[in-house]
Amino acid sequence: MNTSATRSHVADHSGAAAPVLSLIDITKKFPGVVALNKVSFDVRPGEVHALLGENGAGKSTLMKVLAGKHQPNGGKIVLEGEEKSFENPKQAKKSGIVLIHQEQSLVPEMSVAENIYLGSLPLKWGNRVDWKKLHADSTEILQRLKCSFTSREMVSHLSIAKKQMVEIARALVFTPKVVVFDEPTASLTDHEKPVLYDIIKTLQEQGVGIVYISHRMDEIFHLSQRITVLRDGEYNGTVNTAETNEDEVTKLMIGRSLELDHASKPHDFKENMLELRHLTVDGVFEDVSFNVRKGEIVGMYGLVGAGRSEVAETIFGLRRPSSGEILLEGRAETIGSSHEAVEKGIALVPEDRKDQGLILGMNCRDNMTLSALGSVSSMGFMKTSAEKVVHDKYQSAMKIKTPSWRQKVGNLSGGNQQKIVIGKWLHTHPKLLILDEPTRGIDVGSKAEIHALIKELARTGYAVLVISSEMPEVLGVSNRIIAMYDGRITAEFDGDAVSEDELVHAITGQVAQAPKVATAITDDATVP
Amino acid sequence: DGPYKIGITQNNVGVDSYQTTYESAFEKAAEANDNVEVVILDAGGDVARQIGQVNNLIQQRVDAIIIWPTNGQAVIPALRQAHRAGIPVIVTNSKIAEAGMEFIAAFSGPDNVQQGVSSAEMMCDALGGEGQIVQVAGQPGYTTAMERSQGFEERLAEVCPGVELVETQPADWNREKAQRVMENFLTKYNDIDGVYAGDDNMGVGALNAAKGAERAEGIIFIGATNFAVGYEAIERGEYYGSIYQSPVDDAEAALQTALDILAGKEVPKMNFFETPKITAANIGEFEKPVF
Amino acid sequence: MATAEQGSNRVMFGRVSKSGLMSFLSAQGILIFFLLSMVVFSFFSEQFLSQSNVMTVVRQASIIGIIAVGVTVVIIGGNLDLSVGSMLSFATVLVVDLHDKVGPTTAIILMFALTLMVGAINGFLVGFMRLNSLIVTLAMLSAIQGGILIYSGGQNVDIANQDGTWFSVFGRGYVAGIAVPVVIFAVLAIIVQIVMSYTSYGRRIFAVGGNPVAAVYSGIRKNWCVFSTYLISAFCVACAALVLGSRVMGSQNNVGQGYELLVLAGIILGGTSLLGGAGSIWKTVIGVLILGFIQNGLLLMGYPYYTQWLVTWVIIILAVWLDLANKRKRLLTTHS
Amino acid sequence: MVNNMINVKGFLKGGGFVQPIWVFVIVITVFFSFMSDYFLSVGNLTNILVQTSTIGLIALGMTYVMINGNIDLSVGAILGLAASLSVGLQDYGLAVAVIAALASGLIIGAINGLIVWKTGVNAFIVTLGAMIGVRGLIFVYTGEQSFYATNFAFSDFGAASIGPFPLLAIIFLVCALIMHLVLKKTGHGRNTFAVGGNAEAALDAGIRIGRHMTINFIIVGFFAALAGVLLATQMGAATPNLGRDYELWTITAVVLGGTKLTGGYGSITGTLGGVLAIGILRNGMNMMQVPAFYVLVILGVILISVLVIDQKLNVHASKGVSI
Ligand SMILES: Nc1ncnc2c1ncn2[C@@H]1O[C@H](COP(=O)(O)OP(=O)(O)OP(=O)(O)O)[C@@H](O)[C@H]1O
Ligand SMILES: Nc1ncnc2c1ncn2[C@@H]1O[C@H](COP(=O)(O)OP(=O)(O)OP(=O)(O)O)[C@@H](O)[C@H]1O
Ligand SMILES: O[C@@H]1[C@@H](O)[C@H](O)OC[C@H]1O
Ligand SMILES: [Mg+2]
Ligand SMILES: [Mg+2]
Repeated sequence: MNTSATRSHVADHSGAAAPVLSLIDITKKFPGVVALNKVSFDVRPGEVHALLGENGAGKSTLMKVLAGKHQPNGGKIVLEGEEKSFENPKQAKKSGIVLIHQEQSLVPEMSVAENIYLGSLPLKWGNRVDWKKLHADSTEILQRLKCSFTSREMVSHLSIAKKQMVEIARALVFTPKVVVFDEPTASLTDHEKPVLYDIIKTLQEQGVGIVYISHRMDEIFHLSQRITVLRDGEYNGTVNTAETNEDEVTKLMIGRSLELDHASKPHDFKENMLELRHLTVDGVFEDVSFNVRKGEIVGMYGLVGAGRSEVAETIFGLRRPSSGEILLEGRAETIGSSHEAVEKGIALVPEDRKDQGLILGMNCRDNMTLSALGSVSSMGFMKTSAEKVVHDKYQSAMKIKTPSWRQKVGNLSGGNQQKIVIGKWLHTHPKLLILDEPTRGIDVGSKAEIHALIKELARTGYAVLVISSEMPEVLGVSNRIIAMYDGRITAEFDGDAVSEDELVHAITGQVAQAPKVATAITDDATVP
Repeated sequence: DGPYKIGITQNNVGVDSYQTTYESAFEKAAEANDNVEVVILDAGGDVARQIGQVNNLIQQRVDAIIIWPTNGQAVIPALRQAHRAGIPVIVTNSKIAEAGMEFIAAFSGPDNVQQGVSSAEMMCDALGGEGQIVQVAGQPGYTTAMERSQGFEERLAEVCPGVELVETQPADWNREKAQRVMENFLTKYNDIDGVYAGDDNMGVGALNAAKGAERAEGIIFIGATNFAVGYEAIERGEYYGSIYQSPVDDAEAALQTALDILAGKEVPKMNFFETPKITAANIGEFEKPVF
Repeated sequence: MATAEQGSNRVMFGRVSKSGLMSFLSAQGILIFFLLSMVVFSFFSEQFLSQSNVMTVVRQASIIGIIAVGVTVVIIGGNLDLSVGSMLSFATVLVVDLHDKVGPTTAIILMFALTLMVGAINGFLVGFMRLNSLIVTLAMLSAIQGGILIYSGGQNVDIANQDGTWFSVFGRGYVAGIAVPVVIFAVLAIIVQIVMSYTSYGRRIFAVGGNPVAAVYSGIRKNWCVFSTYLISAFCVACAALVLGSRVMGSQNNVGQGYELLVLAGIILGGTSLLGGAGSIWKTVIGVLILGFIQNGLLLMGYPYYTQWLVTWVIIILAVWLDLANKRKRLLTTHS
Repeated sequence: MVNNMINVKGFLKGGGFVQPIWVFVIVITVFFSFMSDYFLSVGNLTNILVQTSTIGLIALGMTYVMINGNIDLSVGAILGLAASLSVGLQDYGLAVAVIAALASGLIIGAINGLIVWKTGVNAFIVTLGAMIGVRGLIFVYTGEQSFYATNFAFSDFGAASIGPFPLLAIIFLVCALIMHLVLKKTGHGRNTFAVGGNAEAALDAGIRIGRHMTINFIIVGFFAALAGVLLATQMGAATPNLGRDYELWTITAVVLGGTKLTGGYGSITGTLGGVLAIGILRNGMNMMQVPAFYVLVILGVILISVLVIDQKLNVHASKGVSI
């Protein structure tokens, strides 16, 4: 590791102000894991300091230590020259540190305003909530964030992206000293991102120090002044953004360059695996028709709320179609339950790993085999050794970072959790693999690996449907791209011939009625 | 000059056969009499609910209220209200505390203290004045249970100072609980000569336990409220004796007392019906109980 | 390396670690308590540890234990079953009443069939209708109790010829010197423990209790799983009714009243959380036995029966505390 | 603005729709008034209010605890203890007895809350233990005896009225209003939702969730004790078994009122509907002289039906996958 080379804080010669916050030699241990080993990190006022690292590198943990959620086993926190120790989140918050969580932490059955001011509701005469002030202040914040919803809306009614905006709105309640964004864009679409960037800019102008965690290089290079890389719980260097490039940063993160394999999309398509004909679920999506062939990767692109997940859930037997047909390998099928779907060779990597993908209290091995228990049992009895083989296979294939198969999945980092979900579904050896936001929260290295994996699977004959809100991802892996807007398919494109502009138009409903560069949706689509 | 509307709130129908048989006997007796219309309620063993029921009956302005108290003390204020509303109250089966007597028109039922006394006398006879016994009591806090225990314990000390009551445990009128209690007694005491049970349902439970431990031979079992199972056990010679108490008599007496009061007859405050001793010696004189 | 410590810093992730029996025991605060209370009681009462007393306690605990085995499965699956008390009354009254009418074999078959049917209703309402199990089984508690009373007309039921029927074997018989109720309890506990830990069925139940949504997204037929846990619970209740009916050779309509709470107390004492997705049968067995021994120990010491409740309270609090302190300590030691 | 929570419409509505339980209450009221002449009499209606006030008072506190994501099974036992103390200690003066009784509820509530807070053990477990233990405590204190208030002033209080309105009913309704306002309008009330809706988020936001939970356990303990004292005034006596099963009926009422057992959602208005529903059903069936055995079955069936109806109504509200 080349720590010593970069440790001499590169940015010093820029003559910037003294840091508003310094973390010095922070160590944090969990059972079986040293999540952070003497990590140092600082932020200057008005600076965006990006924190990078592979999944499980310790980014979230470091920020949780800062925010008083975890107690470090060693090291110190210095805020504006003063050493601090935060025993709980409240103390950290009081000192001006705001953490926007990676995993959303909202109260569903409360209004947007109450969520924004959670823990600091304006009160008058003793304990009475000052509703007027609450809503006025919240409305102002929402306006700054250009949010379309009101402060009185119930959070449980909001889409995941809107929820993320609420989460972000919390940072604007006080004028904080340091704001930490932990993968704020993981569930935002390109639509909402500019608003977030504006907010960050405003905060910067106010002299707030900003820590920005993300796996998206474009964002990091767009926003940050400095980049610090963590690797396996250790500090691995800080660079000035202006003086580096993606490749260099990636090397710092994963120790090598990424080999990008743009060229190697599959191209050997066979007969139809899946075909939807005028599929409709009343009030959710309408008249959805498309097909996925064996050996083909079809991308589904759209804004959050467009109804893509719902289409996937319907194929997977979780919703009843109101009308229309689902054909598998040319036969019309009714898929009454997820169980039937699995039996018919369909796999769905769901978009919400915590709620839908994993049993957080169970260990890695048990999660991994859960969808294919038949393959690791005989006559109903589990073959534990076979299970371990399965676990180890996917752990090494996907480089899942876990101290042991016994580790509770809930204790893994977000990205590693996601890998478990993917592994679990690969192990069912499906004929049709549906991936809903497969790389949400996954680091660049792993992302490239997953993309390569998807292509490899298609090449071996899998039919793959990838739902994603990330344009580079859709463009990078898909043979064909289906654009969805407001519950309808608006266009279908050739994955290699479409432009970004065309895609953006299609998913915002601005497309001309007839799809422009579409491969015709034919009933027998064996044309390569 | 009827027809009279009489409301009854019972203790806990269905908890054992005695109470259930009482209810059907009461219904039958009321049906047989054209002059009465009855409102039959059941408190399910819950005092608070019974008080609510008394209030409801007052609300409906029934002519008389018969109550089988779930508790001899807690119901008194409710009875006081009935009394104030001018509705005569007849307490059946189980007595209420002294303080409530002024609010009721009459009590009708067995004399449970006397029953305890009779059982003590039988025990004394059976043991020949010498021995070590245990008691399986009825539901704690329930007047009938307390009176039987009280009658038994006091009389035993008088007539049989040589018999020692080593321990009492409640079994809530429940045969299975009685069986468990007795099993524990049997492991705890190597020497048990007699068992007094608050009713036969529990007595037979105790007998079961003793039979299971193969110690039934040497033990005298005495119960109260002769149930069919107790009657048969006396016939077989496994059970020494009990008290014959008919729920039918109990129910009919209660209704009759109420009717007498409504008819303006002079009725004594305490109306006890006969509850004789029953043992192998006189069992022929009694019919086997239907419950 | 973040994960390098596996060898030197041995920690328990799953059930048992390699560090041996001691750490295994220390993880089981409840077991310590069990042993401790045994010692205290035997100090105060000489009979306490006598063979006959221990046998009596275990025999008495088996009815609760048999039911608790089934309820534990329901709880692991993420639900509750409060109707077991009423169901026990129902099954016992049925089997006893039918015994003289149709003979023991048919009576037993009918009783199992009808009890399983009640379990199926519970399972249908909770599993397929997705109603809240606490309220459903509470409502069923009431409805079943009413059902029995209507069936029996509120009368006690009895078996006339107690000594002349092989039905007596379930409650009063012995196999190789061990009481049949205990044998049934043990066999059920072992079978169900094996099913829960070593079969794919058990794995599914844990998954469903741990995260029902994810279980469905994993292709598990959640509704069937939940449904089946209520069948298991009903089956256990039917077994318990066999023992109870045979032991008493008669039944009152409310014979099972309050059993649901004793069963829960036993399960909780054993340390199974009520949140679902975790728990084990053997913990339940220990919990039920502790409950039985406390009750018995106090009785032998001559305390009135209700002091047992007070002691149970204190023990539950202390036991969970100890268990927790233990876990915390294990966490702390790995930090330094 | 100020009064919109007191007007009838606001009372019936929870978040913009009429709460299903109130529809049910109205339906059964109409039904019973056709079936029995006495049902709609003022006397009977006030009777219903008085009779529901016991469970009703506890349910007010229980609503808070359940919105908090907890549960309290010890309320029936607390009620029994408070009732016994309020009668048993009257030799030391009525005030002492009542204060001691209420204090017992506060203390046990605090113990429950502190244990849940400090050990993190599931409230179901902690309070089930307390339920068993406190019942034991009652028996130890009373020696299995019932207590009886020699002073009829005590029971006269329970029977007193202000105009045509029974005092107990008024106390209950006033408490309901206060609890409604506190839940809707105060920081504590709102944080109760936050803690139950997402404890981790609440913690991160700096809400001291342990303290809130403990306060709510104390509140429910207090209300259980108050219900016990008032029940004792109704009876002029107390029995050691008083309040058995009340926890279950209370929880049922609260759930019928729409409060989620998982926490984060619920209302006092719904709870009021829930307790009334149960009270009206019991009373109406008494009036119709439904045999006791059948009452049990009918209650069970109705409970389940209400759950089913409630679910059907809610399914339409959400577009999500039904799991
Ligand atoms: N509560 C916990 N208990 C045990 N281990 C934990 C816990 N929280 C985090 N870890 C471990 O600490 C390490 C660092 O996790 P962290 O969440 O900080 O990673 P990250 O850099 O944020 O990754 P990602 O990009 O996937 O979010 C991981 O190995 C993770 O498994
Ligand atoms: N405007 C909205 N108001 C209320 N609920 C919404 C709204 N938009 C979406 N939802 C709900 O939020 C959830 C998330 O949206 P959904 O996942 O369907 O979008 P999607 O097209 O699948 O996008 P993605 O997969 O990127 O999240 C869905 O259950 C949807 O019904
Ligand atoms: O069996 C009991 C009977 O003896 C008593 O008279 O009333 C209550 C009954 O349960
Ligand atoms: Mg992270
Ligand atoms: Mg989606």
